Amino acid sequence: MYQIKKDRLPELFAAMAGAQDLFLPIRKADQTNYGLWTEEVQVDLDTLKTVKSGKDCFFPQSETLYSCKNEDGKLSIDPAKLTDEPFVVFGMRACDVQGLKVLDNVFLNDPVDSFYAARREHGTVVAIACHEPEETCFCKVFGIDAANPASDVAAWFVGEDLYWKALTEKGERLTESVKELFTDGDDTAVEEEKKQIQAIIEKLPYSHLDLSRFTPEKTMELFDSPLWEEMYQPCLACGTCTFVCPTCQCYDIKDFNTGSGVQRYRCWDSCMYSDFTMMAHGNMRTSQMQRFRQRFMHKLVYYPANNDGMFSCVGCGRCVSKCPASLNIVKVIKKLGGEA
Amino acid sequence: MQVEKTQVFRPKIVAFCCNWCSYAGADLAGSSRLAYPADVKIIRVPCSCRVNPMFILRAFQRGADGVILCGCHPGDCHYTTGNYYARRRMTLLFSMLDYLGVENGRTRVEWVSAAEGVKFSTTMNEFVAKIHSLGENVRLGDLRCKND
Amino acid sequence: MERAKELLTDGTVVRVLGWKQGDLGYNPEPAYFNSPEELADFVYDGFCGANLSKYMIQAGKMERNTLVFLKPCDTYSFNQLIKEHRVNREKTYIIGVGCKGTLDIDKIKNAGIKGIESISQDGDMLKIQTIYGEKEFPFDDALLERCTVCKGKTHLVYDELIGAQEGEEAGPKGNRFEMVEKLEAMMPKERFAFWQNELSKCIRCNACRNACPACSCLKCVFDSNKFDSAQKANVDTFEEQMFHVIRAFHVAGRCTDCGECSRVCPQGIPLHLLNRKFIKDINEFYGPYQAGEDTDSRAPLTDYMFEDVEPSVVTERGGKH
Amino acid sequence: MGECTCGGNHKSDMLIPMIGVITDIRTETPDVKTFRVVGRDGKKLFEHMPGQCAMVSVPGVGEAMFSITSSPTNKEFQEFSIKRCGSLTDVLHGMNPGDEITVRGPYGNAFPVETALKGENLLFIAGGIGLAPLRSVINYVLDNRENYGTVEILYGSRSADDLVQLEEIQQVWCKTDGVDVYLTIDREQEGWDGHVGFVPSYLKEIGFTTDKKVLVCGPPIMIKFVLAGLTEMGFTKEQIYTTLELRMKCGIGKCGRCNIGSKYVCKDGPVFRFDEIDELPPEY
Repeated sequence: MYQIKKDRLPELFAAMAGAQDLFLPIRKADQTNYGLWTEEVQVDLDTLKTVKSGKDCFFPQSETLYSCKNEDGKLSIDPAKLTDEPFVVFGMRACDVQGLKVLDNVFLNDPVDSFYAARREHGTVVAIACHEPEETCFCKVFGIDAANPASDVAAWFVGEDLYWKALTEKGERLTESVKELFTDGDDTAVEEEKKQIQAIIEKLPYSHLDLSRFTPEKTMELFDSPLWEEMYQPCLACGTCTFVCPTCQCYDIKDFNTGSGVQRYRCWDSCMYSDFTMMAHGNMRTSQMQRFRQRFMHKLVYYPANNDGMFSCVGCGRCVSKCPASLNIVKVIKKLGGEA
Repeated sequence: MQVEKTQVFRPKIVAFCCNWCSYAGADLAGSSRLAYPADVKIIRVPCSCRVNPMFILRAFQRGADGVILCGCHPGDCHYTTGNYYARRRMTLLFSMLDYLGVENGRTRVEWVSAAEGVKFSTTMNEFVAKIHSLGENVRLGDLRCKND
Repeated sequence: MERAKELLTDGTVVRVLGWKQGDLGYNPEPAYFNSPEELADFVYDGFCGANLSKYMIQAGKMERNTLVFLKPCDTYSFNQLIKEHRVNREKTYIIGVGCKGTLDIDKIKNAGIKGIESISQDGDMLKIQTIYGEKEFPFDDALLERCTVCKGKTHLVYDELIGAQEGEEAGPKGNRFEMVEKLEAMMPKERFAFWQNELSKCIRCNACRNACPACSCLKCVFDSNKFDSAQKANVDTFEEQMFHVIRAFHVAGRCTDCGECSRVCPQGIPLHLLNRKFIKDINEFYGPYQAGEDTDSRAPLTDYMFEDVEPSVVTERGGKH
Repeated sequence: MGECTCGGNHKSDMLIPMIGVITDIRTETPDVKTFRVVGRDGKKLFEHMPGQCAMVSVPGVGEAMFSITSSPTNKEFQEFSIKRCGSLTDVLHGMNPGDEITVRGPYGNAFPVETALKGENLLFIAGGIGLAPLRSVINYVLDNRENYGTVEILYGSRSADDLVQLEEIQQVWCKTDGVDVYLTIDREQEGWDGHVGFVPSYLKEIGFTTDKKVLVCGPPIMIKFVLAGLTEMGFTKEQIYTTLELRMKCGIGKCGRCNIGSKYVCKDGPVFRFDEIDELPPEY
């Protein structure tokens, strides 16, 4: 366990950024999102949840896969370079870290997505415990401990200090490289902080949701539930929930014609959009109700069926606070789970 | 083959010309041997009101440094009222681009009749000179088109 | 609400479109109520910001009549939709509800108030119960931007009014073009930096478009597969600029300035500033016009005058670089 | 993998395609063409199993999943029978031999020709362009004739002009021992002396015995009635295989588009046994 004064954090950031790219929550135009650290940026570690989750750093909203040129009918393909430099993501929360594990199950399972795999291999995550969890949080429901983020390095803010503990080899390496800035710290303050966090989490309104009804065996029963027809009504069919979600991984592959070639890129897509399943001969999800149902069935039933019961939701609560129509997965869980 | 990049700025200019007046005006300029810079690429449209704001933005995206729209004089539209609508649309669009911080000299509307070959050529010369003074369009373009 | 029950029971309407109590004290959701029993969950408070006119486009296609609750500013949108033949007035029973202003939960949260359990109003103050203790927040400071420049408390279209009077005056409100003017006064370079900063946050979730009552196209141009900077990509900031400029342009002259776009934006982009710029220009160039004020006048962009200003007015007016 | 100019300092990804050259285009029907594709070196692009698919793309236009219609026993090239029905297929139909496209694959599972279907009597039922994936299996079976029992093929289309691979059907399949071919078209047509009527009704007219496995592919409405017909005749769902089609983008079970229930059609499909389909939410 190491320790560093909060007011010396800029030095820590500068040290880390000297050796590799450093991404951390940055305040820009009144909103906080992950961004590249430079001396000019305004670092914001007080905001509990960035608007977009940290998945951006590993699975960017859009990335070029390859560019293609057509010269006199001869095609040539130039694949995009994979990440081969180390980088650090500082400030993720326990839920975001769990979100990466959800993505890992998708992208790192055979066949491996090499673009994502390269970023995971080269990225070191420093996660911070949630000092003051909010009412929209329900990570506890998924067995996540916001007081003990399970990443490469775990960190805690206590009073005027940041406590730092490496948990993996990658974390050790990073720690080693900035060690001279730290002083040795002891566990007592951190243990106290952990207890406090856990006590707050117990009190949160969503901390005790019942997920027991969401099992693969109930697929058809849940799918055919008449409640969907009622629940989807306010949905505006925008993609806010999917784009702020740390676990949504659907993407689209598109071409952009630059005038002198074609760039094939992939970008986040949303199952809430009407053209998501549009084919030349028709669309098999024609109503918003079906699309709405797909999103939640996938998170709560289909994904767990393929991943040993792990839910594709980490309870970060971003959709809870961002949905324009105040719909969210919690309302769905309560309603379908029989609580409301 | 690596071609050495010349340092001289050659602006790319897109001119949308209405089929009935301005395109004929450009023709007349050509047949009267009135010079205007080759940097101007003319796109013929059936009427000035065919030009959707998206056309203008798209031209900038693909690397245009200036976009000019030419149509029949108010009152002379082949379709009676097309240019009136175009006028309102472009006024608002140009104002919006200015509001976004794009240099307001990069866009222009000029009414050129089929008989005004001289006006066509002087307008284009003026416009190209203006774009030269503004330099390359960096605020309203797509990086992907520039790097490629 | 009692009135809604009556109308449901006597068959005047078969469904009620209103707001349903959420589970956090600040997240009511728009909802249809099909029976008097369901109305038990009905709620109307400062967090019922959603403009239900948008939902009426769909409701108008359903069978039988729908009762809808509209706030004064929502009626502008509804009127505009009547003008565009996008809603069915005959199948709609409108109850105009009084409005004291709608609230922005983000303003409260940005003030550092976390762990909100419930919110109640006490005079000019909001009393906020949180897991970190009780907090207070001035009501006026929590208002959505749009409510600080309220258009007025008058319902333009309704079948009956509840909690509101005809011709009720709005309180002293600010000049809605203030920020637009401030931007106009900046140097183009500063303006560019301002918009670059704001628009680069856009995640292309399309919430602004989908919440907008004026965006009523069945298929948006940005949803076309044949259009390569379409939809969800945000590869280059140009994409966002193009999307927002074109979207604002497509609603120019039809936008009632209801402020939904800015309310729903997850990244808090002040999208209303784009719309207001068009409104301000239209007012200045073609005479004062308020979309949604009536149902029969011609919209500015489908109208013209021989002596309209020339586009060069933009250059003449500004001229600075 | 495709020609790469970066000097090989990257690991190739499943999403990076190969370059394919169209060597031959056969016009099958007014709206179906069969494209023969090889690599630039003139060799086959990859090996596949019958029923598998590949992503074919024209850069700048789009990319879509097509089933490989040639048999794996063909060691020289791959073939795709493509119906003109969207923007990508429009462009493909305008191409000429020698033109280049990109191909990646193979994707998905295959008909279990080496396991569940081995040694069995087989009945193929196809409608219209639905013959494309089955043709791969049929030719595989004919080339390994000793491993399978009887082969019956029931194939129907809108009109005689819309029958795909007619030449091969008449010249090869009809002339092979132990293979029965039944053709039908939807409406009477001059010059057609074969059967007229929809596939499901013809199926009942013929009345097959149930000692075989059935492979069905065609328009959803045909599949629905064929299934009903087969059940009536005493076939169980475990005996029937079909292929599903959904919108696909990645082809490797990641992009989420073709997800129904816990299955991804591109990875876990496209071939499903009917009892498996029954367990999926009806969204196909």
